[in-house]
Amino acid sequence: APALAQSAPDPDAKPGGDIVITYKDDVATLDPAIGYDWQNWSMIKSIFDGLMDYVPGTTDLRPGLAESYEMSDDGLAYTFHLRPGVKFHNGREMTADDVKYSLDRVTDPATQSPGAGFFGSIKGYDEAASGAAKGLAGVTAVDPKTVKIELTRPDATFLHVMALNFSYVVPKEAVEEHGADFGKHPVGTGAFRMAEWTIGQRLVLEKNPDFWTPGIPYLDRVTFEIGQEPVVALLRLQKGEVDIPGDGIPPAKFQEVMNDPEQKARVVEGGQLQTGYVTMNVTTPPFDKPEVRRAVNMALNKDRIVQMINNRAVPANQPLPPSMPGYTTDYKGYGYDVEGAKKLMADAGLSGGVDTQLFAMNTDPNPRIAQAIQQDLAAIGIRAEIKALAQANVIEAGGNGSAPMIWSGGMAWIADFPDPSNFYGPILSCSGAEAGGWNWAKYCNAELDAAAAKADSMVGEAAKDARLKAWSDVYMKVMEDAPWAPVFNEQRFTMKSPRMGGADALYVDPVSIPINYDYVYVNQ
Amino acid sequence: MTSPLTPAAGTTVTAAPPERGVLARLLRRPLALLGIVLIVLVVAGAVGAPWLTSYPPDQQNFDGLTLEGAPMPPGGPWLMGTDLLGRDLWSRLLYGARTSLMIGVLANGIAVALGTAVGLTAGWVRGWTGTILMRLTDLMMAFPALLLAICLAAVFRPSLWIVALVIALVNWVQTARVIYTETTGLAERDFVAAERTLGASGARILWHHILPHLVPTIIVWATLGISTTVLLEATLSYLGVGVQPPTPSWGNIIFENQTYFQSAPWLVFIPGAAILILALAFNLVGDALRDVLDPTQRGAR
Amino acid sequence: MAAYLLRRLFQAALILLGVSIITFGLLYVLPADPVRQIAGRSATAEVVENIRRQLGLDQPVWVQYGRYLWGLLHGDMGRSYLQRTEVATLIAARLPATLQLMVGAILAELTIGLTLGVIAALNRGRPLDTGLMVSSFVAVSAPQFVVALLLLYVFAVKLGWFPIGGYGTLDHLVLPSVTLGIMGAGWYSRMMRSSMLDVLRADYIRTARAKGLSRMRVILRHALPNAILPIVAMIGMDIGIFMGGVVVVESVFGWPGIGQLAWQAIQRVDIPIIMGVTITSAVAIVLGNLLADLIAPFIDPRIKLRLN
Amino acid sequence: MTGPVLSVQGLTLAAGAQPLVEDLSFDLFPGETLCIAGESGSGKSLTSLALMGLLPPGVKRRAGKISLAGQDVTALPERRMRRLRGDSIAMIFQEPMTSLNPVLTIGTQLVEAIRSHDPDADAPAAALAALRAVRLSQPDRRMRQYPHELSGGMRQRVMIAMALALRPQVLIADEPTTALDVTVQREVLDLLRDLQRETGTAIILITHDMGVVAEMADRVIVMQNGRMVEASPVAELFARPSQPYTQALLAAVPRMGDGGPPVALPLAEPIARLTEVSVNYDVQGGLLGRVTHRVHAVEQVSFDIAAGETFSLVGESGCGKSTIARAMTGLVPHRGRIEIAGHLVPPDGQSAPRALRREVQLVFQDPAAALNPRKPVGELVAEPLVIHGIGDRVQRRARAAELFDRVGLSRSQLDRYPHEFSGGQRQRICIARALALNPKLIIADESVSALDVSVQARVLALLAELKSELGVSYLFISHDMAVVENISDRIGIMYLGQMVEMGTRAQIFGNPRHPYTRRLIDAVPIPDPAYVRPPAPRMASDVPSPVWPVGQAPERIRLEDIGAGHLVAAGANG
Ligand SMILES: Nc1ncnc2c1ncn2[C@@H]1O[C@H](COP(=O)(O)OP(=O)(O)OP(=O)(O)O)[C@@H](O)[C@H]1O
Ligand SMILES: Nc1ncnc2c1ncn2[C@@H]1O[C@H](COP(=O)(O)OP(=O)(O)OP(=O)(O)O)[C@@H](O)[C@H]1O
Ligand SMILES: [Mg+2]
Ligand SMILES: [Mg+2]
Repeated sequence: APALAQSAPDPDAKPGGDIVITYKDDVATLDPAIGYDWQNWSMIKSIFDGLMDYVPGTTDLRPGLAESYEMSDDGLAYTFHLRPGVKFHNGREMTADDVKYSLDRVTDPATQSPGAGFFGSIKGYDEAASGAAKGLAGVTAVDPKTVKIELTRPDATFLHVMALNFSYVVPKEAVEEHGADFGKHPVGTGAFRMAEWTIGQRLVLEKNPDFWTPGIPYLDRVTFEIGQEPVVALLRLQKGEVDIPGDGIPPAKFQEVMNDPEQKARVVEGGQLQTGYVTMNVTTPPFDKPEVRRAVNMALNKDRIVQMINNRAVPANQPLPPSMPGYTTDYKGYGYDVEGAKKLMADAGLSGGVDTQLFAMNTDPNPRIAQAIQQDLAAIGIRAEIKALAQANVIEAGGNGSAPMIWSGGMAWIADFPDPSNFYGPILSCSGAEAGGWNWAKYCNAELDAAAAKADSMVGEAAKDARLKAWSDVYMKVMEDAPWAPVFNEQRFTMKSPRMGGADALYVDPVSIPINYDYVYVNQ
Repeated sequence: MTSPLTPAAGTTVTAAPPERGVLARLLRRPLALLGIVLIVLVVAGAVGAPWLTSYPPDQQNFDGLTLEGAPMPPGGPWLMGTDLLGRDLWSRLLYGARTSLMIGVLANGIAVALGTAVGLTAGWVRGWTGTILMRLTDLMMAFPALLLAICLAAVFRPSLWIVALVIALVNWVQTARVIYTETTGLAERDFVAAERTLGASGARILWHHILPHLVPTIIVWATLGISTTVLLEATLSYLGVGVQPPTPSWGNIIFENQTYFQSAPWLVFIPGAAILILALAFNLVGDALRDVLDPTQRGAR
Repeated sequence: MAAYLLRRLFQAALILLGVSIITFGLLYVLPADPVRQIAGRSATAEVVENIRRQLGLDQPVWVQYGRYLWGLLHGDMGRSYLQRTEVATLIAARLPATLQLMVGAILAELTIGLTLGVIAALNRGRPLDTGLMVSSFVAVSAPQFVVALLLLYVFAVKLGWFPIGGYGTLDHLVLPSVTLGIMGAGWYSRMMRSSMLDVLRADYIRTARAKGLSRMRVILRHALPNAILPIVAMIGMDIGIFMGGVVVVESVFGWPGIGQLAWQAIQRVDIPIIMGVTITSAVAIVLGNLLADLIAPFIDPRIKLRLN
Repeated sequence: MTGPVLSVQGLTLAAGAQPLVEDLSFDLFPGETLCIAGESGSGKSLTSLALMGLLPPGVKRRAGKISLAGQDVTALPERRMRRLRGDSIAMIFQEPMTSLNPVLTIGTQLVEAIRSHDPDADAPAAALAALRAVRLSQPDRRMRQYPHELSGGMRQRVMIAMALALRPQVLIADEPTTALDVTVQREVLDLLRDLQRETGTAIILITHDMGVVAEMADRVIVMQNGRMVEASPVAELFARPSQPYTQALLAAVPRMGDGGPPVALPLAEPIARLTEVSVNYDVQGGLLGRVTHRVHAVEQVSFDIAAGETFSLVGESGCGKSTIARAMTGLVPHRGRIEIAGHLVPPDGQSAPRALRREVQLVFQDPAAALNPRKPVGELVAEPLVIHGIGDRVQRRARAAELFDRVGLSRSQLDRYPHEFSGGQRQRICIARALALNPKLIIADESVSALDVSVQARVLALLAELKSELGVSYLFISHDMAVVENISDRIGIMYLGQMVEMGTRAQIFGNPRHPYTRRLIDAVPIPDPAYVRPPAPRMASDVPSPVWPVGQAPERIRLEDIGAGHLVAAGANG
């Protein structure tokens, strides 16, 4: 676990300076209710705050805008006490009404927030989501510094949800001023505020001098340069023009960097709450037979796949990644066993082989991984035709159930928050298996759904271990039914310029990708 | 004054002089010969791929990657190195020639044929048909080809044939425009009017008298299109709407590996050279063919 | 002249209408549901339907098209599904960069292409001629991405003559323009060579020489303008051809133009942006052709006759 | 007399091993006009280019010396030679239409010529003076105009102005009038003579028109196959040609009054009858390409051609002669009624029936353009048979061979391509092709204008022969009055799309009534050095335009019969 003292300032840190981070793609929107890609995710985290927060570089919850909170004994009500003197970038002090406004806004269908579903346990959510009611009945501003949130069921993940970007607090007047363009003119309470945004070129965040944690952030400015091809970004880093290549080290340059000790020293490696897996549509042949699904699990040579992507991942044997609480450490998984797999195929009556399709996203390295999987499957008689499509097309095919197999890479499940439940709901539960849902295996096991619901209702510190055990059991059951073949958990490699300072954990922060802007600093 | 008018005329109809075939005349030109040899080699490589390679093109060889997952440079068992999946590049190149020949020669050929047909018709028929055809061409010209290709390919689900068809549908426009302009010019020429006064049908005039004049232009566009279509196919593959992996094509080998141009240059430059050579070969033959088919050039060299 | 312009603009409007219909139709049948993308993975079916209704995507296709067209006429290209920004804003922000790049590329391809073409023509049959023509062929056949990276690597990284990507100064413009223009340069050098050879045979060149003009003057003042004539018509077509290359070049050089925007939108199937970029580029192509037609009379006085 | 300003000794030019001009020697004295005559391909142009130092690539000077004002120019480097060009020795080329740079104004082209030799001169003023000197109307405006805005005659004047602007000692004029109308030719020749009188420039005039020679030359050189065959003062040459070739050349010259006895007008049914035929070309403009103007190329023309008759249409360039030919062959839409051999030519300019196509054949003005360069001529000649489905392959080839014999070509040439023939031979191929279907009417559109005299004579004789043997009728289109006088039975004179006079040869030439007819006849150069042309006003008129806005039309000219079928424009009968 990352050893970082609870918000104690880094004694080596020097305030001041600015850094340059490059990205290939445009920054979509900085509206916390809407932004949902790994690129704007961390920027929003620096511009806005939520009631809850994580200890930098870790997955440990800590209070954010709420100084403290209390949970009722039945786990159905939370009372948050807001930190005094917190100001929005526009100078106005943040109050409980802002919290209520923000939560109402994110669940209002007019906002079209992709994160609205996370708030499903709050009282009044269904009415608000359907448009029948304005605002969440369960959220009340008790007084300017106190917010009370009532739930319809106990929800062990609720505090994580309160640390999720979608719950971040926005000032009503700024939202109303810019309307749908609020995402281009963000105003929050965060460590940085927006200084300049030239579309397609540059986005500059500057230090918020009034930030509620004294001394933070260290940097005066963070400049994001947009539209930079990853290979080019790395060349610029090598020339000293860039501090962090936001898209990571491109595979084509990975070897070169890792073979040079000087450069390698500047690469920080860390885990990720991510699993890459192959889904098998359990409603269509041949994957309606559990034997076939298990055979697939045994046929994959995960070591070779990992080798092929320059060992930038570790083989996986279950849905949860190792750094996720609830990971089953002693589980061995299916193991690479071609003969065993063939036997299973024969048991399923498919010794003559079978034809199917494997969908994958079309950006490197996903087509390559799909081809490696294809070859492994061919060895046991499964002839998979590859369909390498744009992300949206794969998601569509997965949602409407027309894809027998999907390699999840590029769209893979990166956890929204570090909790085992996050890997179940949309992607393995019955509700996700509906048309258009994200459960591409169309796997629906009512018993497991019940078990999952029960696990999530175990709230409070005391129930923590029991809950994790319950989740572990759920995932073990999943592996028995084998709707997925987990392949690997990607590792993160962040490269930085020589002048970048701060603990390594900040460069592989599990919730801020690529780095935690608030706590890093420069040495020159 | 009639005497000087009838100089001794030949008494018998002499047989046509032994008109050497087009091919024979082509073969006499060193550059054209080089082009033909190159084309024959590529075709032979494509056809004979199974016998010329030691590994299947899709086989991901265990020893084809280093332990760090890097591809092998040319040398040893790998004539031209391996790719990022440890597959034999030589084998993929030869099998890829099949795809690329089909795209560059067939699809592009269809495009040029279509463009010629449209341009010829529009240039000859004029009136409503001509106007509609030319406005359609303008429309297509104003329409980004890549987008059309992507949409068509996405709708029809990618396969080699679909890609070939899409490329043909996208690439006819410029040819049509150029052929149209030339046809309208030719239609004004006296020898066409002369044909009309003889009562020749439109089809006859087009086929026998206008088309032969368009041959140089057609050859230029057909040869130029080879590399551009091969690369367009690659772009489509890259966007996931081209020929699907693991089927190799020269274009998609380049596109898959383009960022590796420094660390594994053979993956980019060898297929790049292959495209260049194919295009160059067709260009050489095309240039020569243009001269050989043009009687006014005969004996000029 | 004004009437001619009006007529051309009317034709251009028709073409744009056609482009918008085709694009709309094509995108409509794409197998990707935008609402799913907007709604995100935690959305319930109800939320999805809500959004679909809000966007009007539950309406019949012609109603959707009608609304779109109505918006277009008011300068409204809709809002990006994923970026949640006005498409018009996104395009407007990026258009100047692409226009700069195109102008740069046209200049590059013309200067390189025409110069080499003239040199080849004047050295007809010599090794220099052959060498130039082979290189022009390489230029036409080389994959743009590779050319871009090579130029970048050699001239920016190794030699340090130009910045490694970026936008703003003239220095930044050089490598992207050359990359984009290099294919056209190959093309034009071939065209220019043959056009120049034709012109050099013309009677008026002989007249010019008979007047005792210097070789330079004969070539630059008499041969060149005439040899360029058939090429001018091609420049209008270039803009269309560039649209493909712009995507690649902009992404390698980090050039903030609409090519990048289009590429991102295509990969994410962000339909409003794809529509917007398509229409914008169609406008550019149509205007480019119009411009070429309008410029032609200034280069070739004979064309005026046809206009009036 | 002072020494020669230009002296050529033993000039030999060759392309590779093949000699093109051999051992040519002559002197040119100040103020003199030397004519070089000879048939096409005899080396006239190459000689003049050699004098300018502008030989085309591939042609080399093998031997010989050229000295200009005592200076040996063959030894000069290109840079020095360039200074002489335009300044000391200037040249006017054969083709006025293509010899001026289309993208530069007349002014620019004149000024640069002057500046390149005299950078200090007030070039614009000098250019303007030069334009005045060649009597171009509105010289200030011409300076700003482009070549395409001028007529052929005007362009040739510009060329002359350019050549003479720097008052060179020697002016070479290579067939300066061949491409021009008779009336314009007249103007240009007059101009050259006047200028020479004023400036004293020595002129080398290259021509194959013996009429021009007789009128202009002091001395004449006759060339054949690259060699000089005769050189003598003009009067002597015409009076006593010593060489057989010269004699043949002079014999071939068509002269007015050579036409033989008048033919009695046949009473046969006319083979072709045109009644009030008009042809307009639309000029588009405005929004949506509406027609705003019309070219009234042919207005209400009526005439008949009797079977076995040769009817000639005469008039200057652009008066609508070719348009009538095109209307008659169904190539352009017309109004009025055209009837040929009992068939009505459909007025849409498209759908003429095959049967009609067999009856009338058109021989085009430019044989090079009328033959598809990519087909062997044998195939081209046999093509009418293919189109009309006559005979099989062998029969068609036999017929083609027979036609080749007929027009005096060798059967061995059947498989050659058009570019391998000379102009005269190509014209014969066109005639052979026209004969393939045994038509009743052949329309010959300026079929001999581009040919040199000897070839022209041969083609004309062929036409006459065919007429007597096969009984074909001709519509003969020409602007050369001498030729017309030689071969026609009846003649129509056209001006600006309308017929202004029509009658038998005797009526037209014996009693020309319309002033325009007289002008045409007077313009013909007389191949007799002794003939003294009566002084006539020098003209530099702009040709009126046949373009009218929609709704307006030229005033119609009515013809009245002044006896025996001699029709003259009403009111012009004077
Ligand atoms: N560039 C050239 N290369 C080789 N042969 C040439 C070239 N130019 C002309 N000739 C040949 O030289 C001969 C003389 O040509 P030239 O042009 O001097 O004839 P000409 O007497 O001016 O004829 P015309 O009356 O038709 O103009 C011709 O046989 C021609 O084919
Ligand atoms: N296709 C056309 N469109 C418009 N105007 C035309 C067209 N063809 C000919 N004209 C015009 O019609 C008039 C008559 O042309 P035509 O060719 O019949 O003249 P012509 O007497 O044969 O002249 P020439 O002696 O030069 O051959 C000219 O003013 C010409 O410019
Ligand atoms: Mg000549
Ligand atoms: Mg004519």
